[in-house]
Amino acid sequence: MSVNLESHEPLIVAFCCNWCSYAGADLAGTSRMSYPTNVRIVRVPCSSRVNPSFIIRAFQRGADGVLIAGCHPGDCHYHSGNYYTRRRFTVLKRMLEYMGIEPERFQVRWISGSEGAKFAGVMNEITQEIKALGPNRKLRDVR
Amino acid sequence: MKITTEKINSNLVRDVEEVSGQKVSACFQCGKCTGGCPVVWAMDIFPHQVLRYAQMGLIDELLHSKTLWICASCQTCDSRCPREVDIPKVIEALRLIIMREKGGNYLHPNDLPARVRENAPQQGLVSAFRKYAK
Amino acid sequence: MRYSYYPGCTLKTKAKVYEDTTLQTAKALGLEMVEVEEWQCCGALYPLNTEEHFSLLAPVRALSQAKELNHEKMVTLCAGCFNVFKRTNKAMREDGELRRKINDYLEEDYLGEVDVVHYLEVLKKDIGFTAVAEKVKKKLEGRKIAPYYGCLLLKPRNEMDFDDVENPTIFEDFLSALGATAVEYPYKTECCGSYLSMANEEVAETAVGRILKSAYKSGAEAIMVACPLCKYNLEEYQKQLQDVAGENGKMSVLYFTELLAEALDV
Amino acid sequence: MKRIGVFICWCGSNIAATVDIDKTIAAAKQMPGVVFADHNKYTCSELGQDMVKNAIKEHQLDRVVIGACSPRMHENTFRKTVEAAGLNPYYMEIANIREQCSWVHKDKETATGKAISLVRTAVAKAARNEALFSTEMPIERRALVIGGGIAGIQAALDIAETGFEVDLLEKEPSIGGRMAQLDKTFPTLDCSACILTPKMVDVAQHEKIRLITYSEVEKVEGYVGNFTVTIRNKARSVDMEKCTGCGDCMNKCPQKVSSEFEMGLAERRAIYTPFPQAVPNKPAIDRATCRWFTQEKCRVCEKICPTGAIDYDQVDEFITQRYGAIVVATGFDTHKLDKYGEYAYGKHPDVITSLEMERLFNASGPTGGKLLRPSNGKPPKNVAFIQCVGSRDKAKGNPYCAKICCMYTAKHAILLNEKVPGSKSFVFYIDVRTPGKDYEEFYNRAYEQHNATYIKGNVSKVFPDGDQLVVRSVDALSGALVELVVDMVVLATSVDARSDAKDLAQKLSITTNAHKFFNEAHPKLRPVETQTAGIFLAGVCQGPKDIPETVAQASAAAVKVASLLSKESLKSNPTIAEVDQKRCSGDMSCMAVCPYGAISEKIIEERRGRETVTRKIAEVNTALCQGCGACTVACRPGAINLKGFTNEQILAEVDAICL
Repeated sequence: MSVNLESHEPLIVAFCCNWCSYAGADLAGTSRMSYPTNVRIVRVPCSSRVNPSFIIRAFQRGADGVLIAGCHPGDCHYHSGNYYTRRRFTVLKRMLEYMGIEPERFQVRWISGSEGAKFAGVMNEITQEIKALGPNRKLRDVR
Repeated sequence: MKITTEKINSNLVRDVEEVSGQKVSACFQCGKCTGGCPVVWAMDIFPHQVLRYAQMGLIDELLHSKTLWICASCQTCDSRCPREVDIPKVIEALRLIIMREKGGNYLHPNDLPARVRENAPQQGLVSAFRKYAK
Repeated sequence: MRYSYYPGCTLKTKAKVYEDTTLQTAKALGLEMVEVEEWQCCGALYPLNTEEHFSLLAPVRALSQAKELNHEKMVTLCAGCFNVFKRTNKAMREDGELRRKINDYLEEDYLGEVDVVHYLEVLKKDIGFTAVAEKVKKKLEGRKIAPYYGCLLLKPRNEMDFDDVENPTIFEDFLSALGATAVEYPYKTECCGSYLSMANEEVAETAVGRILKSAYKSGAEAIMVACPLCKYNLEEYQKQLQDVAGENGKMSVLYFTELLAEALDV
Repeated sequence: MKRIGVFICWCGSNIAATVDIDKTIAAAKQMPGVVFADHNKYTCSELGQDMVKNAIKEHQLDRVVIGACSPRMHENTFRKTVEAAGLNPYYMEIANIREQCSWVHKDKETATGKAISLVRTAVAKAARNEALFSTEMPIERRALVIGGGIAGIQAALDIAETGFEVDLLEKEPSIGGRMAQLDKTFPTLDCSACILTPKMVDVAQHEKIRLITYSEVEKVEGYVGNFTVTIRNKARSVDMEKCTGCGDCMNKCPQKVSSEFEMGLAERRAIYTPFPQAVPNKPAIDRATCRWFTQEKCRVCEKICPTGAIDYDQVDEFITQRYGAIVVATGFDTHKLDKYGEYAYGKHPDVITSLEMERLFNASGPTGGKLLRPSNGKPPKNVAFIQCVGSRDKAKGNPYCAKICCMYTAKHAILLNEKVPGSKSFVFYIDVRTPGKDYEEFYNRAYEQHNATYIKGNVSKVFPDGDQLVVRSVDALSGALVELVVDMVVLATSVDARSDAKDLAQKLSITTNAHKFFNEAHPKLRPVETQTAGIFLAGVCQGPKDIPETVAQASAAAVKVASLLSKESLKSNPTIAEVDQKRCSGDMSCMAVCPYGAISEKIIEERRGRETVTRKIAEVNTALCQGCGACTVACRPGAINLKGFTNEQILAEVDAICL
């Protein structure tokens, strides 16, 4: 498979919690900020709803990067959900690295509902980082 | 002096912003810079006016101003600026525009009085030539 | 305690007394100052534009030399040098692009490993003014001194991180450790005109005049400085004092290290 | 196979300008399960909703996807739409093609591609949506108001007037808040205390209001209609039942302390009420300064008290109470001036803040209402007012405008001129902002009739000169330098959120903006609600505002509370966790992560072959579960799922995105 690195447009799946990061994404829109189209958001009630299997599935199906975005630690709408997120995904990240997935491909960020600019910034940053890595081939299903 | 769309949209404003790394549009003309400037009385265009002139594209007027050579870069203004505009950097950018032209130097070694040349500390001489000559 | 030491051009010539008193007092306080090898002029001014990165090469080289000496901190004295080094170091730590550009010209990468400190900070933080006070042999009692900070030690506010920009107190605390009285006057952080004394003398003279007169009216007998250029300016335009102090009015201008040397009796 | 209908909204040009609607519809028609796709200018309008309803009937749709604005905007609207057409409301999914597509992208081709992908994702999810049903939950018909300033007082009175019980919580020994500290109010110059104190008395006397002073919120649990709040009742060291409020103790207490109410311009005693008209008018002992508590001697108040009300052994008590709704009205702090050394505040006594100026004007203040210079007790002739101290300053203070300073400074200029005949004021401003009924006219009076000179220039430096102050600035309009010698300098100090706002926000599960002001649910359409149902906002804790706006917001919050409490019961959120009994292994990992204690053990009987065995499984309390889903990930056998956000739905979304 030959891939032209320059023209490769990565696909990034972002799991955003409804209360903070999804609201932050909406605010980025309301404020007419701009970021690349590479990111697709899946709305979940809380970042703690994201099962590690969802991430693996995304990589298997060809996503080049996965982001989990939740409320800042201490600000979780459900008090403590994002602490679980943090713990779970530190472990997952190490496993993914062990499997040869570059650490930049899987990121966890905290973005509040009032951080529209931060949301747009993170989207720009992550898209760039993942673009630089080229397509994810490690976990992709053979199809 | 007249403000026109051509002046406001001129590339010179962008040059100043690029060389200085400062956004002149951030200034809301509160005048705190001018109020605290220790050498403002010797200036023909006051620090807040420098920003206003720049916003309005009156760059030519600024390039002929005494102010550029009076500013001592003491940074009192930017340490108080509520809009985080580093005015000494804007003034330095204007100075550089002039000095990069042939014959744009403001100070030549021969201009210095003998007294100054002998007594002044190196720190002062080096500073002056870095500010006033290319 | 051992420190790397960057003297700078002026301290080797016009401000020799500044260096001498520094080295004498440091010794008396048990500090070892190891001069950075092959240092060059720091450039005297930090560049205020986005295009002159390469004037930072000289200070970065000196910092890099200091790093090889393996001391945590590099001490400077001249306020100009201190300003340039502190800001250069901060930029090297925080600005990746600059770091890359500059390091292209160095044999070994410099990443901001050395801490740049002023001698006064060493006295305040590493030794402690209380400990300095204990070493004082000749208390400067009754001496009324006007602390004059100038600009370069303090500003820009968020880069120098030396003391409160508007109401600094380190000079006052230092003076009281020596037993002297610090005079309060409104011009202690007002610019002396800096390099304007080279090419716009009348402007510098007026600026200096305000400082001198204000200090004099507040009862000061001397002004304490940490910058050779401040000292030059304040001494050069003493005739400004005539209005308030009569024809022969004079105000001595002293480096803080001169006062320290006197108090430690070295 | 499901029969899915897709409706793409133009939102005028908001979506249609960036997303090719026809292409999107054409693509949607190819998606699995989609039997109908159409578009509409404004789907949320009545016409648009009717179109959806008609299509559902005409094409026998059983799932609906609407490509429109964020579900945070119109999810409820469209759920009601499909419900009206006979579908379960949870059969509807929204593809967010406005906030997360057309508004953030510029290139029409790539934006259209993304919009199609978003619609496909929503279709994939909708195909797996199941009918969900709410249950009814009873409501605790009583409200808590946190903060006893004018916002809290007004909210409490208005709620009480609708017949519901209200607890009004105040952390200080008396209610009254900031408004009690003010002298006159703009633009009418009526005396602040004269209009506030009758309301304070009304609160104290209202049979539906319980006043809980010297108390703070410790913990908040539960959810709309059923909050359980633990309140820390701080030890007052005075028995409220026995105390008659005679005040003898305060007169005899030997320990003088700087008065917070007087902004440090006067002293109070260690046993004190903050001000004479306090409600309740019963003192508290400030244990940090009381001689008995700090040095174990004195006990003068105990000896003097005629009713034996002093009780040094009191301890903090915790009250736990249930509420259906909460109003947050915690007010503001004034900006700290430690970064503004250039104004010599704290270095010279004649440089004061605007709130200190209020006390100097006030008849019950430290000078008895005579305006006198703190340094020498003489009336000032020339006073400089510096606006925007700590406001509109992104470098050292708050980037926002504090909104009230222009008006109260105009008031100060007028009052100064009235109190000290012949005096002059100099107001240094960046911009003068006077939107509000009769506000501009009030500001005009200051310079037309009351000797105020307005100077467009931010003051750069204030320094003492003899017994006066020099103020340096520029008049930006004339381009002249300004150097004034004045007797006093008044700093129009900015308005900050309370320093502990973040803590309270965490306790309440509400959010704050970057400056720690509590966030409203929608800046325009839901200004008094928070994102957490049942919690409402009033006053400056939500953002800087003046008294009329504060009172209006408090009354609005009260109506929201009353309309909530007037219901018999509430519909619960059906998107909660559900246990698959067969798969549950009973290891209870889910229980450990549940933040609401909504999961408990349950013993069930099962047939295993011929035997009946008992085993332990997890059970979700549907009233307590809030639907975060943390349990679903903790569950090893995957037996617990989140309705509305099931594993199957989310995986289908992921698959659709990666197609």
